[in-house]
Amino acid sequence: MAGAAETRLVSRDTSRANAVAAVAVGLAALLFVLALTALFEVVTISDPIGGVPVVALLGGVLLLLGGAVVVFGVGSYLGIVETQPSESAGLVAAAAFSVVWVVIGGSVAAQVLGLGGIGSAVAALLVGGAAFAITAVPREDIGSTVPAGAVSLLTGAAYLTGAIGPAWVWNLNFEQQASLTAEFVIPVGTLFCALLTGWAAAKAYGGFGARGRRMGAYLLIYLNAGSIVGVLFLLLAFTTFKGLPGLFTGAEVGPGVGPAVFGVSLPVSLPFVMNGVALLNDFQGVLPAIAGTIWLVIGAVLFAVPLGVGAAIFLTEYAERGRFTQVVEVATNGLWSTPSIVFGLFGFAFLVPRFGGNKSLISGMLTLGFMLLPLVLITSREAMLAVPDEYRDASAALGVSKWQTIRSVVVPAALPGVVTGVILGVGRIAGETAPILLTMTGGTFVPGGQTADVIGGFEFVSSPPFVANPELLQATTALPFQLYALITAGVGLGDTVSSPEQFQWATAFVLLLVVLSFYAIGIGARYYFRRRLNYE
Amino acid sequence: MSETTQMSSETEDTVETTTETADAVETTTGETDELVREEWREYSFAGPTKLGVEDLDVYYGDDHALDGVSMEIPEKSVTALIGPSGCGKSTFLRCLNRMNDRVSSARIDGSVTLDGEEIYQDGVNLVELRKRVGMVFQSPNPFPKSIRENVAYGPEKHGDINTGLLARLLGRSDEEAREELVERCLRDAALWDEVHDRLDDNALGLSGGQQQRLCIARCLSVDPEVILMDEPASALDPIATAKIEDLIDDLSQEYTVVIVTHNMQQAARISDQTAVFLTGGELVEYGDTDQVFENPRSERVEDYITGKFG
Amino acid sequence: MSETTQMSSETEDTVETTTETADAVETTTGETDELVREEWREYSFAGPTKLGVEDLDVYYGDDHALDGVSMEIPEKSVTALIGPSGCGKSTFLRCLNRMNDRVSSARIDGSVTLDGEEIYQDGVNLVELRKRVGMVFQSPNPFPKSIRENVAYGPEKHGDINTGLLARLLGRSDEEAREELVERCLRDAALWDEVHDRLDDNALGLSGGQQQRLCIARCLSVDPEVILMDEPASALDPIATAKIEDLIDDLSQEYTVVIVTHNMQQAARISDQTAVFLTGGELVEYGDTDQVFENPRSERVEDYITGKFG
Amino acid sequence: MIGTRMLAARNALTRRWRRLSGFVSDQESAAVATVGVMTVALVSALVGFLLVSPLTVVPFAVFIVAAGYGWLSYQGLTARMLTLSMTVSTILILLLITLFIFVEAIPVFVYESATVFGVTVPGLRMFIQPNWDAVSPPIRYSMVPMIHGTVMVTTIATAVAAPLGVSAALFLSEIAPSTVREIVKPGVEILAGIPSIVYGFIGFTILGPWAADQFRTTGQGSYLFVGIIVGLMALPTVVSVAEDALSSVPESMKSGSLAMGTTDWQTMTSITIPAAFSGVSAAVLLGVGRAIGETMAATVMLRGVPQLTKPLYNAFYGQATLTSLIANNYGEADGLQMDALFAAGVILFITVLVISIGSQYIEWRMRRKLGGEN
Amino acid sequence: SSGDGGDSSGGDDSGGSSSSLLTAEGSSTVYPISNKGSSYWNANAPPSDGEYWGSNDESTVPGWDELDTDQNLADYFAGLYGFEPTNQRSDPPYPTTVSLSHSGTGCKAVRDGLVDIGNSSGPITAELGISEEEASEQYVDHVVGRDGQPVVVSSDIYDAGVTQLTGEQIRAIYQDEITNWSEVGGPDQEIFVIGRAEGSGTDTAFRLNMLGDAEASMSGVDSRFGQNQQVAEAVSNNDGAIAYMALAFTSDTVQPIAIDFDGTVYEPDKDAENTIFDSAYPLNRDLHMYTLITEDTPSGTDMREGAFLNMFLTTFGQQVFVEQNNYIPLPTKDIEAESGKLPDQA
Ligand SMILES: Nc1ncnc2c1ncn2[C@@H]1O[C@H](COP(=O)(O)OP(=O)(O)OP(=O)(O)O)[C@@H](O)[C@H]1O
Ligand SMILES: Nc1ncnc2c1ncn2[C@@H]1O[C@H](COP(=O)(O)OP(=O)(O)OP(=O)(O)O)[C@@H](O)[C@H]1O
Ligand SMILES: [Mg+2]
Ligand SMILES: [Mg+2]
Ligand SMILES: O=P([O-])([O-])[O-]
Repeated sequence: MAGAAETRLVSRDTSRANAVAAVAVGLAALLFVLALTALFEVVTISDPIGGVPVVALLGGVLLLLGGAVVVFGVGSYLGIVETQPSESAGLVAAAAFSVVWVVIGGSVAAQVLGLGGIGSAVAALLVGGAAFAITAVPREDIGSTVPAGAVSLLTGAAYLTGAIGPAWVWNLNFEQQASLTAEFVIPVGTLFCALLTGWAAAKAYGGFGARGRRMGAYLLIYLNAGSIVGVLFLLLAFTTFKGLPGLFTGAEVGPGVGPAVFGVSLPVSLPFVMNGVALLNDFQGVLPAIAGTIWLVIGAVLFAVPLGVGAAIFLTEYAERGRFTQVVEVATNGLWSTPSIVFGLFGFAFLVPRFGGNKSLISGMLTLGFMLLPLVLITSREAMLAVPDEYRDASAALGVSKWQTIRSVVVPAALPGVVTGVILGVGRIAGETAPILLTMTGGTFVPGGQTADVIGGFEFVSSPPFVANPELLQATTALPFQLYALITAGVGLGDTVSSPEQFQWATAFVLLLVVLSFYAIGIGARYYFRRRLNYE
Repeated sequence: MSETTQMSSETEDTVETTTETADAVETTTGETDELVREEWREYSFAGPTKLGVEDLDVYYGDDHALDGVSMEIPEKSVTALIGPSGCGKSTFLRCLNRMNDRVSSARIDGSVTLDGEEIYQDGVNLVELRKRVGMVFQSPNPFPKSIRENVAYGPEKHGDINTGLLARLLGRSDEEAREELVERCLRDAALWDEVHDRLDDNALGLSGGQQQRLCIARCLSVDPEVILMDEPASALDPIATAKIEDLIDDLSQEYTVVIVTHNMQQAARISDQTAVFLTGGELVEYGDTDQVFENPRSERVEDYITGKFG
Repeated sequence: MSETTQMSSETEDTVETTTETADAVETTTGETDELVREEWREYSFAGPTKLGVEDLDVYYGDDHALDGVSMEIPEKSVTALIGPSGCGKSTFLRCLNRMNDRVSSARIDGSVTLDGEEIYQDGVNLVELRKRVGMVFQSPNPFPKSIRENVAYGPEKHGDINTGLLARLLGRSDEEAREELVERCLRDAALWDEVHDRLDDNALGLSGGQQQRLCIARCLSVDPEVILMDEPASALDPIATAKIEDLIDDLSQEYTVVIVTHNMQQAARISDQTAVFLTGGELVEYGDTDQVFENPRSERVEDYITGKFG
Repeated sequence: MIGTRMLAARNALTRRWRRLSGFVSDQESAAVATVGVMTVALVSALVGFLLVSPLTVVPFAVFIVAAGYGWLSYQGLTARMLTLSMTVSTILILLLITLFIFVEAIPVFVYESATVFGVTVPGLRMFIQPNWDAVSPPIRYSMVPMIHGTVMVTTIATAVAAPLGVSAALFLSEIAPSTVREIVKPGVEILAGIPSIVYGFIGFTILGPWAADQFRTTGQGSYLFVGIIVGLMALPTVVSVAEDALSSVPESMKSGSLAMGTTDWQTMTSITIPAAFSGVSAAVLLGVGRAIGETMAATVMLRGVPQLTKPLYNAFYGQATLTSLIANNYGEADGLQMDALFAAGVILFITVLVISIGSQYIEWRMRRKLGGEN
Repeated sequence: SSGDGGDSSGGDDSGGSSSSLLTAEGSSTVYPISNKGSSYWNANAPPSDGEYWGSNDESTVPGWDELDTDQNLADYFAGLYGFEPTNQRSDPPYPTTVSLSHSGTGCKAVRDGLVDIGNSSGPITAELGISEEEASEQYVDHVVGRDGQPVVVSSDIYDAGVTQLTGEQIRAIYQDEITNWSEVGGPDQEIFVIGRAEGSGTDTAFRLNMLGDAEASMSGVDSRFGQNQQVAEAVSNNDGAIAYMALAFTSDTVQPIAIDFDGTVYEPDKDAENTIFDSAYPLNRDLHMYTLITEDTPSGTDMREGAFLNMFLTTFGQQVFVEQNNYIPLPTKDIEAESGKLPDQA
């Protein structure tokens, strides 16, 4: 055992060395953020911060960090710092470092030394092998700090000496030309070094060994989770920020300013969601698209939910578990992962000819219904399987028939699961573009007067099929398609839209809002049901 | 009912299969036990037989869970089934109202009669059977509905009581009948005083003991003749247990009660006769409770009762 | 360690809170019990104390699962914890190696010392603690790996033995040391003879009793000082149970064993001292096993032991 | 051997039949009649719909009426019949989808036949020669560029989604304190909800030009960034399925390890992840499936010219994927070209189906293994 | 003419006075014209509306003297073909809608009877691959304006001095023979060659007029986009880009260049001697709105279509819908010929 020192049950004092490691972790985090801002051009790498060029600043910090990490590792090796390192940093670390160094070695050989293909390959392998050995053979304190610190030192030196400066470009000499530029390489290199040294420093902070590894791993995992949430937040915030001005163009609040609903004028007017696109409008909007999306969802739900829930009932309650249910299970799971564009193709080939030969709202509804169906089936089935058999037994033991049991016990108990599943599924289909592109969408910028009115559209006719609804048989638009149309064809908004860009972002924002509110309702419903069912 | 037909083919060829398998298992048992077994088979009681079991074998797949069990259960008495875990007590109990039909892997051979009528034969109306032979489960399993709905569930589904929206619209609602029924059953289950002011609360909000008594009330609501109870008190605290035990005592005035318990003291306290099952699904001893506990005929039963294993 | 800091604030103000709560609960208990309690508190034994528990309270949310428990556990002996279901035996046991830290809803007040050192304080190295205080669970939980890997798991993770690919590449593999360790632990757990020719088989393929002994061997491999066992035989058949009981007897030569069991006969057979918990998480009686079973000071304990409830 | 098997099959069949007839004879004859009418009406309605008959509505109305009558009179039986027909419909839809896209793709398979060793293999040329040209003769519908594009995008997306997704799943199921989990988990789900066209919009208007500038490429549109975005979209799938797998590892195994004095990280790497390995790989597979099927982001961001990038690993250029080909060309495509789009659909469908079945198989094996069976 | 698209409910659309929705679909080049027309139509502005219809002191509608009516806009034009006026703003005698895709789709849609009017910026013969005779037997070709199809470059290239190319150079660029701007006197930079979707009229016309054959190969294209708008966006967002498109989509960041065809330099300037706005410009093309000849409408154009199409053939229509979109209005004699294809006015 490497950590020969007897481990004490309680160790309360934090040493100064520990503090150094903690500071290194903090520094790495700072560097990480700085690199991100540079990557997204919030700060420009050639501009100075407080008189120091950003590249030099990054280089300096990298040197500092790399140095700190190496010094800590060596200190631990020499016994100056008290740690419990393992015998070796391990295979995974060794493999990872050798990959890193193969890339570095190869790039330097090709770029700086100008060796040819074979020469750089040999150099890369040599450097990689050395990194592997340095990581794997010595004790963990050396193995996990030196290779990481060296990367950081090397990169820092390259930035500081100007070997990689703001004007640096590496033409990759591909047939379709592409280059790596300093704008990209410097922030990304920094980011990478920050990760490596941060990891090494975290390990050092944990005193290497099992605890050190845990520290290092946790740092990366927390960072990853944080980044995912960060990306989400960024996406939402960005879309919101860009979308709000367009959404509120021409908005008014006051008694009677809004359009009349059932004879009563609304006290708010939000032209973007209350108007279509028409010449005489003061402000253009996407009302027909919103209505189209709503009708699509309603249609898909009306089609898929009864079918899916019914099939789920049959499969869980009536069918014997066996080959048949297994096949259906496999089939529905397969259907659920089928790409949406394939559903679109199917709708195009199967449904469109059956509803008058042109794209229509009902084809879109059914296509999305087909997409929703497997999800409804899967979630309903799961919810029903989750209903405890005790309920069924209890009911059966009272001499209640099977269907009565299903109706009065199983379905009510499964309802929360079904509802949640359906809402989440609806959120997904409401944002789908590909299937409706092929089956339903027509006009790009539709006037408010042509908003689909399915209920008002029903009429009876004398010839088969006796009932008709031209609204259902007409092409219409929907939010995701509207956004697609804006990307591919921003024309046609008329002269009354002062900023097409605002209009685009507002459409994206409204689409996001509609879809995410389905998700929010779904997640909320699940939360509510879970609390209600867990009788406190 | 699909379940009925499912049974038909297997019922006939019972007799042959059973004897074979029984022999095979018997080898592990001592000589004395063999004799003992003959002896208790002659256990006789005054009064009529409610349930008769003849050569009952149950298999789960290849697993032999009950091995040629025969016994007769007298009317209006408490019969306790005891034995180590996994010895087939629950399986036996669930055969008495054909709840084991619901386990698709279970195969049942042998005969069970209720008031002399075979329940394992074609054309048995399971709904009717289970109304007559009610069941209370090991862990309380009220429906996630209100207390009132739980108690009235059975009668409503059987159409004895009608309080649906339609019935109310048509003015045929039996609200009053329902209220009476709910009160009577809850009183019988010794729960009325505790819950009468919150009948509309969700039953899952009751304590474990209350839930179990609610399940008993629910079982009483369809007016059964036999009540099967599978370790009804195992999940309960001592006070709730005591209440349930008192209740069982009361119930035996009117109902035939068969109860599985893992608590020998409990069996000794509440039952009139006791059946001891041992691992392998054998019924090893059956007789008056006092006799079984104080003077068991089988050595293995004695070992079990004195805690040498189990 | 994040877990450590979580506890810190609660550790100090233990003394005040406990007394209050204890009083509140005490009212339900009779006068005699109160006196009895004082008496067993003075239970004393020869030899040094291994584990000391002072005023331990555990709450799950609002649920008070352990109520001011204090006891001292002597070194190299078997201490049995008995009591009805849900009385907090497992909770108590899991406090002794801080496995309860994993239950996020659990809140722990009070003090536990191992060889006189407080384990609920800042800076406790949980890894070290759990190495010294090993645990065997109610249902056998071998890892889905080979038997050999199961036994060698702890030492390998602690770096005492190195047999990874890298170690082998670098010629630093401790194959032999591992083989020795595996054999010794399996022998100690009385499993060697049964499995020595199939050490590379998956441990999940063993029978329940073998799995449980494997878990004991696994626990021995890190050379603990204390072994906590939570109903280690409850899932086993009589023969496997007997083997485990013998094993526990052997282990007490070298280790301090604390065992939870629901089987009173078992407790009587194998333990040196017995602690009886009753519902509500109280420790009601603690003393020499013989004394507790034959002559309990508390009436409630007597009721419990004679099976009036539980 | 075959004989006994056939005999067994026949026995099974007769048993079924006897059960069915037993079941039927147990019912009142009026009930049976109602169900019969429902069945016939439903089947005729279906046939009518398939044949594009305007009279479809008549049998459908009969079905509705019969079902209504049955519901009122024989609820249990009718419910059973209805749920059965719903199950059958679901299966039928899957069959129809398969059938239709396959049938539509046949002509192009015939057109693109190639002969190897004297054997004519339909559709082979679509996979062995790399040129797609739907306008200039010789007209060639090669799938090679699109398959290349799909592989590029999927590879990059997987490289993004798999490690990040598994690590996030680990975080959610093993590490995060419950309050953090309550925030991060819905967050990941919401990420799944962002419509792909929104990603595409941001990708096309902001990311595309930015990347073209950074990498000095000739114009915008690269597999690299489509891959990253698609990876982001596949991430939630990976996270939620992997999290399920990780948390289905029994707590007793984890406690067992912790009680030996290992750190929780050691427990994760040595116990939890190996035990959940199949589930985690199924999660990654499902993520791959999502990535393959992703359409709009690719359509909007890619260049839309079906050709191979040069060199093949040049991810700074993005030409077309199977999905974007369909979305870009369905409008003006006609005749054979349309059929070629269906052929792309067939390839997508089969690939994803195989992946889905594969992941289900893996998951099934894992459940069995954790259940103690070997 | 009209198929049953848009109103397959079985509504009576054979009579000219049906008020069902008039549908058009197709070319993104023609789209600005027809969509602007459609939005004016649907707005049905009253004569008092000096901005969109009618004449008043502040603004004068182009060609108002010819019209001089006190009816709403759509009421007036529909009235010419016998439709009842509604006298309601935003409520025309029958509504119209225009879908945006490209010419190939528009031609197919009108062929299959899915829409009333198929917009196309290329000849239907090339789009559907049919002969002239077939085309004239089945379709009526209404030309509503002209496009001097420009070739555009991104502003960095334009600013670097590439403001003129020869036809041969452009062909070479599109056929992958020239790949760097330095070869045509620009900076040393790869050319980002942008094309329109195959099947679009712009693409067909470009192959036809620039490359000499509707099926000519275009191996040099780096990126293809579905619509003109997307092309414009791509050109303004990327450096070193070249593209062909329609006049309506040029702007400061999407600069048309002069093209030298055999010594004649066509300038992107209306006032130049040789201009791309002239019909002599080789890339000049007609913008079509096709209608289908059916049994019900042997003339090919029913009253609804006639009334709508007629609007574009007035001075008002040519100026507002064609010229204001930067397209080239038809000369008077062409207008007369086109008007002759419409049904008689009531
Ligand atoms: N549904 C089932 N499928 C397969 N085997 C079963 C099933 N139910 C019970 N068994 C097996 O049958 C045997 C008897 O089980 P049973 O539940 O009747 O025992 P028990 O005496 O009630 O035990 P306990 O006291 O634990 O409830 C056991 O070996 C059990 O594993
Ligand atoms: N994780 C938990 N969350 C909430 N409550 C818990 C938890 N674990 C135990 N409890 C509660 O704490 C009390 C004591 O439980 P514990 O498991 O310690 O009892 P026990 O004596 O071991 O019972 P058994 O004999 O059934 O194992 C019980 O009321 C139980 O419901
Ligand atoms: Mg049982
Ligand atoms: Mg316990
Ligand atoms: O006019 P197009 O959109 O077909 O080029």
